[in-house]
Amino acid sequence: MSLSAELCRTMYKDMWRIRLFEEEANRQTNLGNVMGALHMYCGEEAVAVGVCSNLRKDDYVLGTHRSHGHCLAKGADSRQMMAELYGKATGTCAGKGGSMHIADFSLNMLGANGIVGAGIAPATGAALASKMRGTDQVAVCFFGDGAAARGTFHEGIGLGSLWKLPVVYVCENNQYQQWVPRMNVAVLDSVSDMAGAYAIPGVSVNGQDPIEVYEVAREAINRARSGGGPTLIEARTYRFYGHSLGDEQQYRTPEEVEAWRTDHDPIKTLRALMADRQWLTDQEDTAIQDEVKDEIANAVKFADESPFPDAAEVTTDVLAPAQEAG
Amino acid sequence: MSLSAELCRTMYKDMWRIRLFEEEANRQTNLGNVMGALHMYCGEEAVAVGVCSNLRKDDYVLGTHRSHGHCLAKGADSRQMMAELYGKATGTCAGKGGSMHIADFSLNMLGANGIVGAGIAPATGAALASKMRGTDQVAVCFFGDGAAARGTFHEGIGLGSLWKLPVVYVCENNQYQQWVPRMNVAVLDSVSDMAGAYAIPGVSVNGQDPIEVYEVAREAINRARSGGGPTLIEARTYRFYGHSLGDEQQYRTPEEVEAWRTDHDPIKTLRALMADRQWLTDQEDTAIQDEVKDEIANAVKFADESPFPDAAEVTTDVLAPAQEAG
Amino acid sequence: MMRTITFGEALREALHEEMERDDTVFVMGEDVITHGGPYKVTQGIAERFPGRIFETPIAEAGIVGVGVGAAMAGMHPVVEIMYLDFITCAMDEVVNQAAKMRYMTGGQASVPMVIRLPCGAGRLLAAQHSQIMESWFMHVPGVQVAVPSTPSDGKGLLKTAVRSPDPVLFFEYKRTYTSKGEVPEGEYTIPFGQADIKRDGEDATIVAVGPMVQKSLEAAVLLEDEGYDVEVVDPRTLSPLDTETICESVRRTGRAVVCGEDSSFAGSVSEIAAMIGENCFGDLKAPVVRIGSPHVPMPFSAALVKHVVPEVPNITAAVEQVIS
Amino acid sequence: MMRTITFGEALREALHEEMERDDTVFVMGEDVITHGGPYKVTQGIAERFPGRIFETPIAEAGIVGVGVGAAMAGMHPVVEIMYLDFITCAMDEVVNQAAKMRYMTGGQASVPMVIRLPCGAGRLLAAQHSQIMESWFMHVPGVQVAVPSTPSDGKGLLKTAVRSPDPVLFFEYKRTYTSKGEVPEGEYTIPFGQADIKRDGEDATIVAVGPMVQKSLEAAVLLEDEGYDVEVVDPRTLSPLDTETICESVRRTGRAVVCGEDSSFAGSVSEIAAMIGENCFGDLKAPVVRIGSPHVPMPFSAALVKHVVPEVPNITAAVEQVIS
Ligand SMILES: Cc1ncc(C[n+]2csc(CCOP(=O)(O)OP(=O)(O)O)c2C)c(N)n1
Ligand SMILES: Cc1ncc(C[n+]2csc(CCOP(=O)(O)OP(=O)(O)O)c2C)c(N)n1
Ligand SMILES: [Mg+2]
Ligand SMILES: [Mg+2]
Repeated sequence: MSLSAELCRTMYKDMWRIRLFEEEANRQTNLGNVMGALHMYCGEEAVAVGVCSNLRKDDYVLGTHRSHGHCLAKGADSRQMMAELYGKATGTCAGKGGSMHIADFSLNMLGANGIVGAGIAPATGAALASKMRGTDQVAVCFFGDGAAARGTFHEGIGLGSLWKLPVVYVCENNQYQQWVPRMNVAVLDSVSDMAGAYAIPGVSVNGQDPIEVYEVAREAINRARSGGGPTLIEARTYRFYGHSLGDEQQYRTPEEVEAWRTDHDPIKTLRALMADRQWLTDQEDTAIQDEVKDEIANAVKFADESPFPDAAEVTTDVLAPAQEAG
Repeated sequence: MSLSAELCRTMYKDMWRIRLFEEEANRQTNLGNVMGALHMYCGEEAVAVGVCSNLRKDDYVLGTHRSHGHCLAKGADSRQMMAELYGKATGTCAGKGGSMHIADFSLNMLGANGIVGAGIAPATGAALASKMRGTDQVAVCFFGDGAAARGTFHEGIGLGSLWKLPVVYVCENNQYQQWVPRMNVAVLDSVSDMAGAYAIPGVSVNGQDPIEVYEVAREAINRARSGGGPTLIEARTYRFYGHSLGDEQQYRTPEEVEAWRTDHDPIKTLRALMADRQWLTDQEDTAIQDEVKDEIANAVKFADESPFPDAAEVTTDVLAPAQEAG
Repeated sequence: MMRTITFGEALREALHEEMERDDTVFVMGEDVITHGGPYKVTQGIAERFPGRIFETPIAEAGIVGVGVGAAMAGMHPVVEIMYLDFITCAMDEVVNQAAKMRYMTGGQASVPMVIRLPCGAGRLLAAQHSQIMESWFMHVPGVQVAVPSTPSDGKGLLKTAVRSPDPVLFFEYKRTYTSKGEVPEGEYTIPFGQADIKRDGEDATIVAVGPMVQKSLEAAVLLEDEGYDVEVVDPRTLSPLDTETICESVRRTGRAVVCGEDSSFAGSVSEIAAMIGENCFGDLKAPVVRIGSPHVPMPFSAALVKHVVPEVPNITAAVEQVIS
Repeated sequence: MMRTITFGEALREALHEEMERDDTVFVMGEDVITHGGPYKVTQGIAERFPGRIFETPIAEAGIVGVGVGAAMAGMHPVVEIMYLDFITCAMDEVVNQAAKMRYMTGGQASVPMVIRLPCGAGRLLAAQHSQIMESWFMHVPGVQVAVPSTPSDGKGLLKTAVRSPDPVLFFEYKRTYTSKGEVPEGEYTIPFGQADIKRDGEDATIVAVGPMVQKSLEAAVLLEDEGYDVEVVDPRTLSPLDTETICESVRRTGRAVVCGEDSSFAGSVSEIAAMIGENCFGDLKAPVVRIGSPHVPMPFSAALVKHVVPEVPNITAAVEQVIS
């Protein structure tokens, strides 16, 4: 799919879905309805949306602790997701996973992950499955800049490169690792500069521009699908909120955050481009936002009205139900 | 210390010490006196000797499963080492460690290691200790080409680089990883090409030439000692024996081994250089070899005559003896 | 008469049969092609099933992680970790990923992966190449722990493991590879969670794990001479654990010795002993005694090792203790 | 009256005192400077001891490995693993390196490293951020396992841990950080392997681990109303384990309940229960009962979590069971 009004509108809407879903989840956290840690993706929407707009439904996605965006961009149902954040029985994971473990296997979204860097090798494994079956599915793994220091980055990408698997490694370099500025604990500014150690292409992209992300990802995904092996993409991005809710953010100034919100909001960027090309009237814009607002209101209603899981669910799903031999 | 007849003689002798120690250990394995796995270093002597000739006694060395050479080059006593291989109470590790765990803390040889890649972070830690104390000790970590795939390589070197520690990472690329040719399971031929991912200097050197190794190591060790941070050295080398004793070596031809023994024996290389510069007469050569033979005969005698550890030793050295509180 | 093959051969046969049966089954590990792994269990697979065996670099976390992903995507990886000790390099992948994926996703994920773990004392490989650690994995909900003690159990349990929709840690005691026994040809499986009474007896129950089964049978013969008729129960899987069969036996005999090769402190035998104490209290005529290694790393010297690995006399002594 | 501070503050004080006392002590971990770690235990160290605290990238294996090397080279690292769950990324470093180094080198190596492990249920962080796993490390010879239950034990045990010549896994239950208690100012240490009788009683012994100590004390008060006088024993370190104090108590009361927050299957309570069964058989008037979580990953939903973490009623019920 090359760049078109339709594609842009879809991407634009998906970014809004992520933005409003999370802002609502944030509000519901303050109301005490959503519990646990909430890692806000707001600000980084262009990465998930730009990448996932290139994916087929049967392509695989693996995420991180900050994966609401990855899930929604892959097509996950915001009602089930919100219910999951509420810990309700109707959640994507029946209330057992929560924000850090949202998954939707019907979309081959194989899960967010609470362990930094833990999705890289499994994404490589999903790509191996695709290659063995000859189905030309691609696996995409999202991970933070913090994950690039972990051994799993090295071992996972090493195996993906060795076997030339259809996998794309997408590092969301938002310049912070929990409460530490990345450059306090890293030597290379750009994570894509590590690609050479694995003899795969590495490319850095402006993660605040959905079109740039889309195009870079398209090339990498096409290469992967056609047997050309993995790519390491670094998307330079920024999170508008703290690491998780409650973060006092002493490690950065409000001015810095404000500047990013003003000048590098991916939603604004795409709106400007679309307006420029006359692909989005004000009316259309309002209509899209209204649709999304409805969707999110619906999600909250669904979550609100859903039941909590039954106590008996504590012991289900540990192993498959009919654990039978032969 | 710059290149001199004396230095060359010491290196020459040390290489012979390693060669004859191991050939004897091999023999004693066949006789049933040495037990367990014996990973022969023969063929790679120039690496240990070339590097360690630059080290002070208080510099740290950490090794691998193939570390007889590292220990002897750092100055370990061949008698105690042979006794260790016999499992005797007088061994470097009182018979508790064996070939894969030889250590001599009086020389700051902090141990061979049975886990591939497991010495890299600890060497980095020893370097951190040196830096914190301001003692300008350098830590050297030897590891095989196989270790370069492990996460510990990535995490360990990453930390050494981040904190600019006085550590030198020496990869002995002998082109095999147990029973697999390296290039069956790796994408980069040269391990030193990975240095860029850590923003440290990487250099590849002919590991069969003790002088080349010596000079490359000298530069790296000097840089480390003077605050310039780590270096990744790859020494291209070859093992003359199988992975461990009993290896049938179906993965390579006898001709390949023979060619390396004939054309790339580091002992021959150094002898030729010394002969060329008239630094070694035939008589001197014979004298050195005789001295070493005596040393090894002595080591065997010592090991033979030493007692086995007492049954009570099973439970000592698990924790320090007087585990007392405050 | 049934043919007799080694434990290693039985495992190899199971793998071949399962790969024949289901083409999503594949093998991954270090040196699994060039050498068939250190114990040659994967020998012949590269020739017979090309493209379904992957020889890896030394990257245990990567290997197990790739296994998790492939399994979630519908394949059935059989991963070989060269020695159990190296699974320490992949514990997040086993414990936080493979084990918990089904639960965390509310039942969506299935991780049908077998991790083969050569373990225990071998030919004097010392502290980093001799561990067992069954109890670690028993303690992890979401994984299963199989510990075959004979060639026929090896084959049947491995086939069940490969077919399981959930991860299995498959313990292969190194010293068992060359042991021989009768093994049926062709198809059979052994259900998980079903202990096997390897010998009937009335006077005491020995619950024996892995290689201690054989040693317990030997001890039982010696104890016969003293007039003791001892039952030997082999749990075969430690998780799930067949508490019923164990308890039924102990209630009958009133006396129990639990033996494992691993250190007993917080070891697999501790769970079994505690469980027996909890469930059979009224029937116990003596304390439940545990047999295992002392709580020390494995030493190198043969002179020390012989005092570490539990042997037949340790078992006979324990049985005498609980009976007298 | 003695001042009252929180568990977290007590640990912080211990760290400051130890760093003051010995300049080879240093701190390493993720976010330990900018935030003082997730529970602010390392707050103030960067200011007071500059150059002796290292904030790391996310690289647990590297961090613990660096700690091993620094310790072998004579330093005393105190490593913070942000959540216990992430120690799975550094198990080789703990188990094959730190733990075995002294033994493998025949006593040459000393690895005086403390690994601090925030653990257990917190604010609904689900399966990968709520684990405990004490029994894993009990099962590893060469490491020590400390589990303080009160602020004053926290301070005294942490000071002992820092001075130990051998590695210590220091378990800090997250929900304990804000609990308050009287803590002596200045110097004192608590020896490892010395259980503390937190409450005397005659009718039954509760052996309680970590946060279960407080819950057991609450249970004991409730049980008073039923006329039961219950003793509460806090082992304080699980390895070494003070079997004497535990057994002395159980022999006296004849009844034992062993409680931990972790899953009891192959958990720390299993070792303690098996040990009691082995040593106190003749004095036991009822089976030793274990209390712990069910054998499941930690779910996310509060509606489920409340059925997982053991609470006071579970303890009172168990005590009633062993007494009646
Ligand atoms: C192995 C591991 N170590 C530490 C953590 C705790 N932790 C959670 S998120 C995070 C920071 C991650 O930074 P980055 O990868 O850049 O992702 P971001 O949060 O910036 O999206 C840390 C340290 C973890 N979850 N897993
Ligand atoms: C983590 C780990 N995985 C696997 C092994 C088994 N093993 C021991 S040596 C070896 C090959 C090592 O190759 P390399 O690092 O190149 O060293 P070399 O033997 O060639 O000197 C392997 C796979 C191990 N000891 N540790
Ligand atoms: Mg980040
Ligand atoms: Mg090699």
